[in-house]
Amino acid sequence: MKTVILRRVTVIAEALLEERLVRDLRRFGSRGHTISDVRGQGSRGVRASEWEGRNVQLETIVSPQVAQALLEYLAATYFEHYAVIAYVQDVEVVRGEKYV
Amino acid sequence: MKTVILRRVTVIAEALLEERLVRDLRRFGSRGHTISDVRGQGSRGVRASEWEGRNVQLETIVSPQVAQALLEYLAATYFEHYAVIAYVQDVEVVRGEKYV
Amino acid sequence: MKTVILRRVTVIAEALLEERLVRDLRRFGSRGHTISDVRGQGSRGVRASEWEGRNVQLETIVSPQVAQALLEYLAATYFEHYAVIAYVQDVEVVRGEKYV
Amino acid sequence: MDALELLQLNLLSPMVLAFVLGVVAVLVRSDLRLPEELYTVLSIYLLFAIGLKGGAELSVTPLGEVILPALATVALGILFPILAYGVLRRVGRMSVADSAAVAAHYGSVSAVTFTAVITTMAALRVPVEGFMPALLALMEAPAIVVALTIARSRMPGAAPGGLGEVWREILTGRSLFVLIGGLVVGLLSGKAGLAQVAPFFVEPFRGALVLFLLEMGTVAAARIRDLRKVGPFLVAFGILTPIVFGFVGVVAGTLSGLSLGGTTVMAVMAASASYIAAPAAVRIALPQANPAYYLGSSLGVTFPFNLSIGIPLYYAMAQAFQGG
Amino acid sequence: MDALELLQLNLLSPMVLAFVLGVVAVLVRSDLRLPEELYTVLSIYLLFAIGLKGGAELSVTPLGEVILPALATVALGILFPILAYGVLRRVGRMSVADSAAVAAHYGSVSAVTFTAVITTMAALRVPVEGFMPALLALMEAPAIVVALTIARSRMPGAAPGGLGEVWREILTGRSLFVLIGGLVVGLLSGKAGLAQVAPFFVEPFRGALVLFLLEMGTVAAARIRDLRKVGPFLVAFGILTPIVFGFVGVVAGTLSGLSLGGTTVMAVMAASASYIAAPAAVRIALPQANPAYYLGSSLGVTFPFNLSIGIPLYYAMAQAFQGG
Amino acid sequence: MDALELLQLNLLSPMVLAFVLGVVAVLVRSDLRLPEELYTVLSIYLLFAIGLKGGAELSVTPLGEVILPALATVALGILFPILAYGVLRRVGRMSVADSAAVAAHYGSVSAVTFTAVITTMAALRVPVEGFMPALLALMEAPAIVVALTIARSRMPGAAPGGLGEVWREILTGRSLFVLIGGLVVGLLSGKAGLAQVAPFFVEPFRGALVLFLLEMGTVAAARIRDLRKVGPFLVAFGILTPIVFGFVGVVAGTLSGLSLGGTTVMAVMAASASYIAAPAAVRIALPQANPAYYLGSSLGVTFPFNLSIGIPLYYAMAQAFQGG
Ligand SMILES: Nc1ncnc2c1ncn2[C@@H]1O[C@H](COP(=O)(O)O)[C@@H](O)[C@H]1O
Ligand SMILES: Nc1ncnc2c1ncn2[C@@H]1O[C@H](COP(=O)(O)O)[C@@H](O)[C@H]1O
Ligand SMILES: Nc1ncnc2c1ncn2[C@@H]1O[C@H](COP(=O)(O)O)[C@@H](O)[C@H]1O
Ligand code: NA
Ligand code: NA
Ligand code: NA
Repeated sequence: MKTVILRRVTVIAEALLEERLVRDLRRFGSRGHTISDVRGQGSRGVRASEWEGRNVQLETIVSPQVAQALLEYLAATYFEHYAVIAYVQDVEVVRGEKYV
Repeated sequence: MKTVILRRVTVIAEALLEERLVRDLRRFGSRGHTISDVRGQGSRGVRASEWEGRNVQLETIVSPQVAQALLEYLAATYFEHYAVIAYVQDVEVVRGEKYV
Repeated sequence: MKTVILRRVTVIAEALLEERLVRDLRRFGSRGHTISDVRGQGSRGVRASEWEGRNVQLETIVSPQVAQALLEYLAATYFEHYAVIAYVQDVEVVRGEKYV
Repeated sequence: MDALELLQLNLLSPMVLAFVLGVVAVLVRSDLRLPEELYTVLSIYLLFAIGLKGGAELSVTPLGEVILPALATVALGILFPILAYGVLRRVGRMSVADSAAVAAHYGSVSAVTFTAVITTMAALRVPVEGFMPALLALMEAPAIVVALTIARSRMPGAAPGGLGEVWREILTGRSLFVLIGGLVVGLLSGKAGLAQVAPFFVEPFRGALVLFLLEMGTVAAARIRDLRKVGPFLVAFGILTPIVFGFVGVVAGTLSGLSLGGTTVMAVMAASASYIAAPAAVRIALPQANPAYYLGSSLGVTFPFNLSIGIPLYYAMAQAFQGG
Repeated sequence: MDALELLQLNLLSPMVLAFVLGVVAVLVRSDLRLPEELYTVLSIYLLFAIGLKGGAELSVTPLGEVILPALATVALGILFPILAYGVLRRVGRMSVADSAAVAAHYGSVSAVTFTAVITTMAALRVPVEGFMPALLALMEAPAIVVALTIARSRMPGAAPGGLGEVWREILTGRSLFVLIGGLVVGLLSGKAGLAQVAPFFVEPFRGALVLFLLEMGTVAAARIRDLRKVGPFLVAFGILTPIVFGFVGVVAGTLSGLSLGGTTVMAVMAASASYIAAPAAVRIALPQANPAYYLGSSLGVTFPFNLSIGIPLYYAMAQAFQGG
Repeated sequence: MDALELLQLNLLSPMVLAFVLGVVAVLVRSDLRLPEELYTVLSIYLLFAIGLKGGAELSVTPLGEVILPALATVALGILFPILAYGVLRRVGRMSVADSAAVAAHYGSVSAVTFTAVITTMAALRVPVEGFMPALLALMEAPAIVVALTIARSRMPGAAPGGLGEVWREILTGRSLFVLIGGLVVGLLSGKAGLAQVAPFFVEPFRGALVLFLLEMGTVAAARIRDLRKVGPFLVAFGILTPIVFGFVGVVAGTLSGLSLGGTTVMAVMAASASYIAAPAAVRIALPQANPAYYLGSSLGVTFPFNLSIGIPLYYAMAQAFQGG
């Protein structure tokens, strides 16, 4: 089975930002994403959405270029004021053409 | 601590397929799996389970051989008609013998 | 964008242990974590929390040293009697300093 | 009360208005997201409550009264998918898989539409045979099996699994299981048993239905964007079929001896399209079929039509037919 | 009944006790975790029920009766954030962003506190104008917009998005949408419609509120540790502001012709601080503001104060003022 | 009504039938999955409601009436785990950890079984002392602590943490916390407070219990496959222990002056095995013990036994004993 190596970008953010982040993902060329409801703690003790309980974890599989651009944008836009982290990993996918 | 490198196969699929996919996993030699309820968007705009809301994300840690066989089977069986994606990553586990 | 390579430790455990595991994570130097509710099957057929349904999946991004120490501790403390698995992967993060 | 008054009354009922509110929530992109768990819980609650009441009623009904309506119900459940398949395939020129899939939905029945008509009849103080929930249970499965059998015979090899699996899937599916379960519990524990749980399962019922329809509105609205994919033929099909099937239901109900209320409910069952049992079975057994078609038409067109205009219409039909 | 008796009665009501129980659960680190879904469902239920009743009442109210109180409500919603901003900025020496953020919360209104006072008035058999929920809806948005406008004019370029987005955010936000939706449904379906769903939306209402306040207690308790960050100024602000605003509410209510009950409710609306609509809007439009300040003061100080002491206090004020 | 009629009545009650329906759902692999959130919410609702009623009742009960039954309850809670441990270890030849774990469960009490007998007594119109929920709260903890102390003394070093942590775990555990919380709220707000929330916490109670038992059925059924692992000894133990303990409960209830209803409830408490507080505490404090044993026997054998046959049996015992 021929697999292709792509990048999986994971974003963990306060739930309030979900809709906005999805728009960002699309705009930067992501062709799909998967979201799960999570909870977490980080450096920011308190935030508006905390008492509504949840963070969201967005994952999108994209090309390295898209991953790079996305990460830069997220860092510049959200990292200062919002509870957001993001990281990247390599993944091997089947039928890589549907992601790029 | 001695760790072993194994493969983590992630399958994201419409919730309707959960039971079937679990059976498949077992049949191909997976010794365990973890499922979370997620939601997502991809190339297929609409599907039967969409209005019931959820996808499921199945993860199983298996040997490279099992991962390979599983991926081929999933691609051949589900990719055409169902909303399913699958990918693989390396993971380092402790006490690798319990997974193979 | 400068990224740093760190370690993502994933722990999947019966829900009963959540609070204890979070304390462990902190004690070993994790600066944050993300938890999701999952369900699963493994080698242990039955456990006390099973009928309450859920496992939890904890993820924490830490330095390689912390990851190593954490893994050893978890294996020694929980693997025998509790339904717990743990594994590690590399991740590339932006602004790596907040995790160590 | 004449037909127009009835229509107005129905359109301004809390049920219909809550549904509209749910639709509006999606259209204005409100963040009103009712948790899925509520949807699950309410649908189990409503079906179990319906079953419970039906079962308690059945426990005091002579079997003879039920037999004719039951036969009529099964007959419609076999007839409707065949008719619908023919129209979809011939007139609509849809593929075998898509025709069978849509036919399965329109031959089967929508439990929520059923619940809505029961509530409407109660509000109008029109008595309804207590055993109607048993007929609801009878009507759910046959059409799906018939439609899938048609597909199977026309496209050999294409559909995975046997019909046995389809039957199993439908019978153990949540909606039919809870409904039949409620019927059995009601039958065995009788009216005395029902009385014990009435403050939970009977009295708050209508209000719970309103909350459920609020959520249904958000669900159905998500189907409205399918309408473009669905195309004008299926939209027309989604409005004309319930009218025709509803009329057949009026005739069948009357002939099998049902009262005005029972006949109206039978008509609504005939007119309604499944969107719980059928989609799940079809998606498994006929993955080639496009869900946009069967969900778009049943949930995006026929359900709102029946809820708002259909119910008063079938009632007026039944009045006219039984009066004449 | 004199003020002290009333206070005692209120402190020993199931509502307040359930809230305290929730706080205790967090303090002793009990694993009492009510699912978030319950929180969502109950808040939608309570708001929709409040709206429904208000709408049904509104359907039989002459418009003339509502106009003066409505104008008063909007006036307070514009005045309060300006006052609060001034105090926070001058006296409290807080940053522009934090001052505006807190001002938005205290100018707006807490639907749960509203619900609590409605329930208390009902328990005391004090009649309340049926249209008060409409005023609740009117008071939610203006203060948030005014406060954000102040921030925007003082720190140009710092706040992303336009005011249009803020309005959209507030109007389509869950709480206001459901409240207005309930009002419209109640208005259109009238008292007859309400009667149909009363066993679900009216009678169990107080009990559902008790369960909700149990959960609110756990939520508010999590804010108590913010109090250290919040500092003595904001704690004092969180107690004095509701007293002052509550008194203004008593005056405004009386002058606009409301009854004793209506005036008390108006005072509670004035005194209460938003913690659903405002935080969401502020977090989006003013991310520089520290949530510990606005949530710590509104949820950690003002909400418990109003629930326990405030409601009887404003009632006593209204009695004194209207009696004199 | 004689014992057989009573048994039949009980077996055909909506409660028992709903439980059976849940079991059937698992056996036929229906996709009837009630959300876990519902389980959590309903168990909190039921416990809080039980506590509320008990507390309101307690507020008008002379303390003297409660003391003897309370002492009897604590005595049983200490005696039972010691007895059970002896039998399991000697007769059953189980390991120290497993014996202590199972003993903890059978010495403690099942709140749902308690709820079921309260409901049954109400349906039979047999009056029950209002303070029984207080006894329920008293019986939950001691047995667990006694059993874990036995384990600790027999296997030094093997069990982590101190007994203090176990006490804390039990007292702050959801079930006991909500029950005691409800008692306190009921005690403080009294009968007037209860009346306010009765349409939510009292009247729909039985129906909510039925829904809960539907879910319990699916949970218990999942334990049925444990029965093979559990073996014939534990199955026998799971049936004989409740009969013996139930009889001891009848004696203790009668001697401490309880009425027929109160004695039956006491017997059911004695006979029932915990499966909420005990498993959580045991899993943390005694991880060596095999959950298949303690959950399989308490949830897979004893709970269904008590629900179906036990309750009428203990009632018959109490009648015979008090009549003679
Ligand atoms: N080191 C970490 N590992 C995993 N998740 C983290 C980590 N730090 C932060 N998070 C997640 O990111 C969210 C925001 O983090 P922060 O902005 O640091 O408060 C937290 O609520 C966690 O869910
Ligand atoms: N590029 C992607 N990254 C992450 N998840 C995806 C991606 N594409 C699809 N998915 C997930 O896979 C599901 C099915 O995808 P599809 O078959 O493309 O509709 C979607 O609902 C998403 O949950
Ligand atoms: N091979 C595996 N792949 C993924 N998750 C696993 C695997 N084995 C076990 N798990 C998860 O770890 C939990 C405990 O496993 P166990 O201790 O083997 O019963 C299971 O309930 C699963 O959620
Ligand atoms: Na039909
Ligand atoms: Na205010
Ligand atoms: Na016991």
